Amino acid sequence: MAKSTALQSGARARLRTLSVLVAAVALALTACTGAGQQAPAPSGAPTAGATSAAPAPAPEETRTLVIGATAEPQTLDPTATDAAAGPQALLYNVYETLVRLDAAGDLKPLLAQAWDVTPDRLTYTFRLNPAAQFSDGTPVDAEAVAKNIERIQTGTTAPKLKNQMEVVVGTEVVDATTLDVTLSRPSVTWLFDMAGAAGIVMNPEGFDAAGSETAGSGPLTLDRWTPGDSIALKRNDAYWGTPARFDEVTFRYFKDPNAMNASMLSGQLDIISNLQAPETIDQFSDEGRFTIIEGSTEGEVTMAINNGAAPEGVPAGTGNPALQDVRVRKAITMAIDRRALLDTVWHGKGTLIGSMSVPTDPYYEDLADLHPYDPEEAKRLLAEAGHENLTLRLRPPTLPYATKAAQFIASQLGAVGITVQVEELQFPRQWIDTAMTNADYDLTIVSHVEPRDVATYANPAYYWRYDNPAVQEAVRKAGEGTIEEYTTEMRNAARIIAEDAASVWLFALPNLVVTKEGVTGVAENANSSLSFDVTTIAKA
Amino acid sequence: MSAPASNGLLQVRDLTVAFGRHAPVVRGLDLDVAPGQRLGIIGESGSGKTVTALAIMGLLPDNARVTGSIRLDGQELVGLSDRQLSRVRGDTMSMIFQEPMTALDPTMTAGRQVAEAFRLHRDRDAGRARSAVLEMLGAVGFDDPARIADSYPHQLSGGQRQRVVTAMALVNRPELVICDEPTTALDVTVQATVLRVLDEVLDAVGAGCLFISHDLAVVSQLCSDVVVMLDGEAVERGTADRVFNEPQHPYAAGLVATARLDLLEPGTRLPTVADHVRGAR
Amino acid sequence: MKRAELWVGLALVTAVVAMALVSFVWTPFDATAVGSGPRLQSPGLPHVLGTDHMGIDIFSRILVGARSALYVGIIAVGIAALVGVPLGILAAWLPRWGAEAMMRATDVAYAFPALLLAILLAAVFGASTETAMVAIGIATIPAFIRVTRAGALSVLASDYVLAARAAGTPAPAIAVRHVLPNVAHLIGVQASVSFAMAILAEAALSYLGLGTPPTVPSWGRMLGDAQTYLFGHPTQALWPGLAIAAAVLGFNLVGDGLRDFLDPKLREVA
Amino acid sequence: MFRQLLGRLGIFLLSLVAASFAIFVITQALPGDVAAVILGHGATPEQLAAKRAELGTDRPFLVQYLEWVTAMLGGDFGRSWFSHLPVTTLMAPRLGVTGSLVSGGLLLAVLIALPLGAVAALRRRQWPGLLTSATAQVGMAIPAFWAGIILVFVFGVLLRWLPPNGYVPLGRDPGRWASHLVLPVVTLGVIQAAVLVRYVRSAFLEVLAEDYYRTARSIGWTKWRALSRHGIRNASLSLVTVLGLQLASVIVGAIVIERVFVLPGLGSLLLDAVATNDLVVVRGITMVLVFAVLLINAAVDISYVLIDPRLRAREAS
Repeated sequence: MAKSTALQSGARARLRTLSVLVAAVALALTACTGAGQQAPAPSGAPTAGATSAAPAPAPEETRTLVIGATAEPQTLDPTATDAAAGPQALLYNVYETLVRLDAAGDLKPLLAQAWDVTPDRLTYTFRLNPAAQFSDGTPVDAEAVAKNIERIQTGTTAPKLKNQMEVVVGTEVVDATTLDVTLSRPSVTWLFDMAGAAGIVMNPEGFDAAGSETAGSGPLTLDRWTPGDSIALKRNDAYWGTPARFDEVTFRYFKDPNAMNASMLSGQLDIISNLQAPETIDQFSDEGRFTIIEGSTEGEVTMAINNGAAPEGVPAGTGNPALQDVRVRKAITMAIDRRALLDTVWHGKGTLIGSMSVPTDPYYEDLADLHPYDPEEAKRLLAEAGHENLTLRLRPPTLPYATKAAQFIASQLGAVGITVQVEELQFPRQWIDTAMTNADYDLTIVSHVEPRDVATYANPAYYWRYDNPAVQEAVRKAGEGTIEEYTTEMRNAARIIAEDAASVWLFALPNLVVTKEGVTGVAENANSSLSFDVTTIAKA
Repeated sequence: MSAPASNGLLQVRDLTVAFGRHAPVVRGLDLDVAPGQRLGIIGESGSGKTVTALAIMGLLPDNARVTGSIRLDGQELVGLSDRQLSRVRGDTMSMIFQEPMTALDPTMTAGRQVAEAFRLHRDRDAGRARSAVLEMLGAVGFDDPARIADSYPHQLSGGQRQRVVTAMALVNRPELVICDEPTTALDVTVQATVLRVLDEVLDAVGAGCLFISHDLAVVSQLCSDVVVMLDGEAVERGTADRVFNEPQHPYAAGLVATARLDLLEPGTRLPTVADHVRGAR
Repeated sequence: MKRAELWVGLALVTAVVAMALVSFVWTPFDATAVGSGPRLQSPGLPHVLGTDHMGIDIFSRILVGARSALYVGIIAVGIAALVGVPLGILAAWLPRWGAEAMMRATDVAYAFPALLLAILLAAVFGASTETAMVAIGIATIPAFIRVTRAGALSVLASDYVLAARAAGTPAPAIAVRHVLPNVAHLIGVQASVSFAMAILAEAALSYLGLGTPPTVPSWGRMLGDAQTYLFGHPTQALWPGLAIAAAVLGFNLVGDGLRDFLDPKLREVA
Repeated sequence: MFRQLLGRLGIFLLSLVAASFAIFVITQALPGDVAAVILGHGATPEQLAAKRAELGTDRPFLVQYLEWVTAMLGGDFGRSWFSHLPVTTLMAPRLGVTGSLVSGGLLLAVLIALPLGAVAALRRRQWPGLLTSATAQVGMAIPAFWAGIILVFVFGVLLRWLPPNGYVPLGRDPGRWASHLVLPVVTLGVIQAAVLVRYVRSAFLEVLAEDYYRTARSIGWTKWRALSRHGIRNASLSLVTVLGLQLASVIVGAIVIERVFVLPGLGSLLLDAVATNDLVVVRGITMVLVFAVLLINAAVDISYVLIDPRLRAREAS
């Protein structure tokens, strides 16, 4: 099997081989607090959420919102790369999609008023909102949507989005507001993907200049982009829906979380979209000035174990053979006090998990205590497996949380008799090359922020090098089944890998949002659309 | 030894100068210069001549400790601040230095540097300063003062520079000019010119002069009175003729002997000052 | 005054070296083991300077950090001296045009300060202590070339070297026997100053995430980490900052003091 | 004089060639396949080959170097591997930021260092001079980023007098532009001033020992005014040299300061490009920074001629 074939099969199973790449550009990318339609209003706030009408702005006063974010887009075209930064600022705010994800993770109409799917689940019919128009006044018609789908498939767009759109075999413009989309096989996730960057409907006039100008249909348009500093959006006065509550919305970018905190503390920011240094959260404990929102993300901080599978067409990998023994993997899991690790690495914020699944997943099952912290049992398992003197290479990327966790884990594995050599790999290049491509590692730590990425365990070529036909079967069935089948099979897959201790799932990343007093309507959870949706936000 | 005059232009009493924690290099020195009088100080290098001159000018480094009294026109100079002294320097008293090659700022034209002295004390107006400068440059013997004024120091010869320095010192017609070996660094031929110019200009201005040299011949040519210094003390003083012809102190006698080689009989060993001083110390 | 400079400098440098040496045989707590105490403790007992965000004893980490600082300095200065000194002597020996070419080349090299070169190398080869040290070392070579050449030129012009040359002593022998001992003090001064610079550069690189990896106790890294806790725990940033400042000050003072002590005629501007 | 200037220009051009070659060699030494890095995990061999052809990395080294240089001469620094935007487009808006910071920092450093250097020289045996020298020594030992962080903490967060970070373009709001630059410029300027004070001091000490300084005092200048009138002119020769050499470290200091104060300058672009391994951008920025340093140093050499009439005359003859 050639590498490319392996990847295609991966794509079919909705594997996102690039997910880690995205994930790791440090938790940076988790700075994508969600697209909630109606986030729970902070206590005591009189107006919140989309349902309450926007207060009419005073005529002279400029209403502004400044949001601190971490990862900056390299380009204004959110479809050009798979980085989360583009969708974070632009999706739903400047660019709209046929359907959108709300805070609960459910699909809601946006450009499409309604949609049907044929019983064989192969053809979707979307009915567009006739009022919808781009910022230059051109209507958003079926023709434009079709061109956008074609652009994702054939244009210079991110491979990840191409993979998501790969299942589409044809589009048909029925009339100006009706579009049929035909899939090659049933897919539960395609419509969800259409709520993200892949589904962006861009004004076809703007395709060529998409990297430096925006051409969307959303309530905001680009005011100016200052690379290295900020993206400023302004109200789209021609917006077809409920107008934006702000005249100016600015996303300011900070490489250094401390700089972002300083900016927030000095009153320059209204919102920290996702606090990157959770240990600094106490700085915002002044309730008169700040509100802290603790939600969840799709990110799992995972210590990958090289399970040693060597499918054809990928580099053989150098995993320690001892790790192919489930007892050793269980021992490693049980030797780590994940609660203490969470306290040290992420200030105790976040959720302990036991498999590649986060509490907001529809198929989530709490497996955090499946292999509880028990160093004695770990020692016993190691002895039983005959590996009392194991030496393992822990090769974390040079990312703060990973190196911190590595220090911690090295110390704890040492306590059960496993000698750990910590060798850092420069991120991203060296890590991707060494750990991800060549599986040249025993243990490594990285955060996986892609949604529903349990499916990666169905790909033996993925850097887990985990080859289990039962998981592969479950994931395949999930992808092609109904919603119910999907939920059941994914839960099943997550359970199998957990029992197999295929990796050590350290914790689920929290979504920590800090807002200035008076700012309401910020979604609690980050979801897979990656958008930081400002349409629901209000400021007193 | 003649008693110091009571009211002159310059009156130095019991001047003692020491550097840091070292022994004093000038000890209990008394000097008097009457208006228009030219007093020569002779002594070998290290005898405290230059230190004395700098002490009068107030140009000694920070770590120098000066005690005693220096009065110029009755005004006590010891203990004055740098700012107060600066009003006197270049105006009522000025100084001509030993090294013409380095005494001028290489980055400014000669004329501008002379003009600076004029404008500091006389008249800020650039045009009037210029004419004063040209006049003074003419007085020190330049045929083409304008060209000299617009030249940079490196474009001038040593003798020319020394005359520029002389012009700087005299442009404000000071009452006292201190000359610190002004010709030592020059060629013998040039020396004569510079000395002649100095003589003329001092006369023209009517300034008193403290002329420091190790060269008795030069001093006797220019000065009416002489003080001989040795190891920071005045060992002999009197008119130039008297000291030259009848030196009393062995050291002074030595100086005269070394200066009067024309009196030496052929074939005898060249005398040194040490020959004369050995017994005196 | 100058003597005082030298003594203060020597005292600071000795303290840093002593800290590094002591850390090999004894630290109050394990400087790398996570959780050797509660996290973010204020100074007190048993953690004299408190504990950091990982619960590691700061005093122990400062002690071990002295090793990193010296390590970076020694390697960087070592590279610079090993390459720069022979080149400097060579430059003094070369005919005019050769020396001119060489000095022009060092001018170009001056356009690549240590930090820029380190960033460039980190971009290509990945960030690590080694990359940082090599970059700082390479960037410091020109300084050693200049200093050595200046010293060597005067030695080569001296009578005894002329005599040795006239007697047919081979050039390498002259270089080792006459030139090297006579420029040693210049190199010592330069080494001391470069050492200080290397420590500062390493700290800045660690702050930028391009230097020492987090697992290795390093003052620069500690300072960068402490920034996060400045609000609630300002002393976290105090200790490593003081340690860096003291070490840099020490080496700079030793350099200056040495220069004045060995050769009062040497000016600060070459 | 023209021959001298031409010679200087020739040296400048040769330096540029040498520097560009060095930068190219280093950035070309990337271990592994550039195309694979750009495309990331999961690229097909065909995609890789196409990318290599597009980048030209399949051609001989020297050909690539010459093409890079030729393109640069035409104002083309290549395109970012990841954002596909021209490097010049990325750099253009940032030049002003770094320019403001560097020139502001250098100016402040000179403004601080000249008087303090004069104090340290004129009062070198009294406590003001000793204190100045000692403060400069301590200032040199403080990491700039640490000083910056503390300034942010005190003036941005605790007192909230000044914005702790960020940037507003001059054209947009001059007042806010200035307020955002205060802390970074102060950080950069003060730390550089500490280094500079020592040079100013020794340059002034040399002047104090000069005869013309004594002459100036003898005509009635006070110590201070003699120094400011004759000292700065003469010390400026060595000071300009020092400033030229110092410029490189100011620019490098600016890189760190830009990170501390979140300024969208060339330095932060460089660090971002390093983080993503975007070597085309890294190469372009490094070249621009090194070009600036070499250019300034060439200008310094030429300015000698203008400052020192002796050189001017020597070259005229």
